[in-house]
Amino acid sequence: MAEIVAGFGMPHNPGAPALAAREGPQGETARFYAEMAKHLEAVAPDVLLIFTDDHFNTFFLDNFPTFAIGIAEATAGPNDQTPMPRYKVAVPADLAAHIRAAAIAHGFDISLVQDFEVDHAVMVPLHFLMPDMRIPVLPIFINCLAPPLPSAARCLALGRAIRAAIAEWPQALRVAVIGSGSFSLEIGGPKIPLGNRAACTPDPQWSQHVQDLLTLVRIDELVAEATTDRMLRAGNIGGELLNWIALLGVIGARKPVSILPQNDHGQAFAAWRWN
Amino acid sequence: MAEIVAGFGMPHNPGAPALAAREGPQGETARFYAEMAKHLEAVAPDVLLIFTDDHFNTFFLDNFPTFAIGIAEATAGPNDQTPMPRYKVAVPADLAAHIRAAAIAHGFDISLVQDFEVDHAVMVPLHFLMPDMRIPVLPIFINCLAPPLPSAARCLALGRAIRAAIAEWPQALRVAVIGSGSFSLEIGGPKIPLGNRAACTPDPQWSQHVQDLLTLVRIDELVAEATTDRMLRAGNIGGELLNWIALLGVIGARKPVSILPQNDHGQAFAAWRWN
Amino acid sequence: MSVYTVNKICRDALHDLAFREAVRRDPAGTIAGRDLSPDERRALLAGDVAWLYEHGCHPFLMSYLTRWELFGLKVPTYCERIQKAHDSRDD
Amino acid sequence: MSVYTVNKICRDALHDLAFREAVRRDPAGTIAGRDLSPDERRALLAGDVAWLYEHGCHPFLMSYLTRWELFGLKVPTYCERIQKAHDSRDD
Ligand SMILES: [Fe+3]
Ligand SMILES: [Fe+3]
Repeated sequence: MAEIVAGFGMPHNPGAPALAAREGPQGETARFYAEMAKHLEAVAPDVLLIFTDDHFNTFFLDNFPTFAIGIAEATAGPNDQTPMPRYKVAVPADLAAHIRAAAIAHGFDISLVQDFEVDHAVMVPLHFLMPDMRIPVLPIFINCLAPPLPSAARCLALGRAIRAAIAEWPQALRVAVIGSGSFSLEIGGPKIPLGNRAACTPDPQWSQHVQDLLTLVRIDELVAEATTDRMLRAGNIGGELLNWIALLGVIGARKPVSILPQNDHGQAFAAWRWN
Repeated sequence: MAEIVAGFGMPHNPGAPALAAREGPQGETARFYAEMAKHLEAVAPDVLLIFTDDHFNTFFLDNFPTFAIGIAEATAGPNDQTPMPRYKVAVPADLAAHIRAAAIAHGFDISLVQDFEVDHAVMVPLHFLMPDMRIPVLPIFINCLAPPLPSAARCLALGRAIRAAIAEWPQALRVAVIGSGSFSLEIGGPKIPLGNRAACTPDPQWSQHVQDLLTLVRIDELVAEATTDRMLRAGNIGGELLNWIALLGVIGARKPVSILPQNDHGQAFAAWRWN
Repeated sequence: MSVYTVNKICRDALHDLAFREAVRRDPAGTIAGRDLSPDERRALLAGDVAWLYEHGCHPFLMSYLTRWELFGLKVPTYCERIQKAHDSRDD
Repeated sequence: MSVYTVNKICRDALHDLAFREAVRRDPAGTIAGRDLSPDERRALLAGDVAWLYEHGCHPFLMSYLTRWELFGLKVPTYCERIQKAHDSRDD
């Protein structure tokens, strides 16, 4: 029987690989991702499940899923010209198909994705967590970018349905879960200031508040507060909190063992482990 | 305030336009579609909403939605080389976007489809109902063909959510709803007999039974009986009943004013009107 | 990926006329570049629709092949072979 | 369709290098064949990102244009113009 062994939340800035290379191992980006990698190594998972949002690279608006699950033998990326190495990674197709079928039986309307690459939202975290790509990765796509977004409650429920599906999986399997994304980030929208950068962090307080609720394990409050309106006031990319909320649905209400804020960037790194 | 004024169920065999042309207006295909067209004309709708399944033409398995709504100014088709005229038809983009947003708010995970053509499942019915394509058409795609399918209860609930969304639409608008598809049809699967045709009707009794439940307005029974297993035992295309069930969710529990069986072909034509 | 690829080849036969013609003229050569397992390649080139069905190919898509008699699949042959497939709906 | 088309042009600028180069050399000519309304065509060619934003273009996609300074959009110009867009989040 498969079991959930850890949860991780982290950002996926496309500039992070180059920044970490410039700054070296003592830079904050490298250190924070390394802290996550250390926890990941300690729990020795057999599979990584990652909640991710596609930035119009894998999908486009001709057919943009609200929820989608990747069911293939492998995937590769990044497919969006992010300056970083290109990777190929195995996908646990059977487990992915099982999870999708179980979630559909519970009333989740999930697109089937049998041939796909992934963008920086998957590959930036993996680049830091396991550049050898030794662990198969199961991507679950959530629309965090093109409103109307799924509600936070719906994403939490999706996570819970996936937890139940994993518990039903007959083989012994250690599953770690990642939520990928930022809490406060505006790219190209009217909140950006004059200057030389088309992005900004409109609401560092919201970023800290999200982490406070995570630390205090006040998940229901977080889900209630994380309306689309609230998230998008923190920036047009603020919906990526939904990837973290789906993660919470899978791992349940637990206190993080580590939480590393970068509120100037509207983001954080967090790890959940138990026993 | 928009209102639902009629419902229609009908098959969409790609051979029907050519068959009707050969048989003339007294042939059964032409007569049955004409009966539906007569009811449609009588209710004078401003918009047609059609529940349809894509036969791997608009979408493919690289990104196959469970539910999708077409939001564009127009669509065209058929896009699958069905021997029939090619049509272009307007899509009520604003209403479609409203319905999708309302359904997402109610926990339906519907793909966004902003650039699309449609296959014979939309264009064969329209060819007979309104070859002048005078009424805008709003397509809602349901995965009826690639198991795991959404449950019948889920499709009924989708229809009900759409009914509520239509009721909230501020403008006066008469909406007619179509469910497109067969009840018993096997194409290319192991149930087909030896011979010169790669299709058959494995279960004409199921086709009649579905119509009996429709006539007796025993919708809950129909939904309970229409498991994926049961539908697919009636043929690998048997899941198209889901398009009819979603239609029932929109129009509510009503008795059809007309029901025309073609059980040898595992299908029927039906019309619902009131006041 | 690979049952996916067989499904894709069936679909491409409908939508891509040049591909369809190429398959008709040179089946093995035309699909040489497609990502198929050896078993899948053998089954497709042999028109072994029972094997393909049992391994997850969609019968709706496979039935396209009979329209242009690709991979040796005339309708009567197709019917004869598909009947021998294990049908999980009967389990 | 058409706001869709502006979004698509932004995306194509990222994914299709030949298209990107063509837009850089000849903006109007390169998008001449795209299905845009006159207003949309004017706004895109003028780099009027406030108008495009207000009409539904996705800012994430529009911001790509500054990477290669397409349609005259250097970053400072982009920032200056987008700030003037009506932001429905403030309503
Ligand atoms: Fe992102
Ligand atoms: Fe059909």
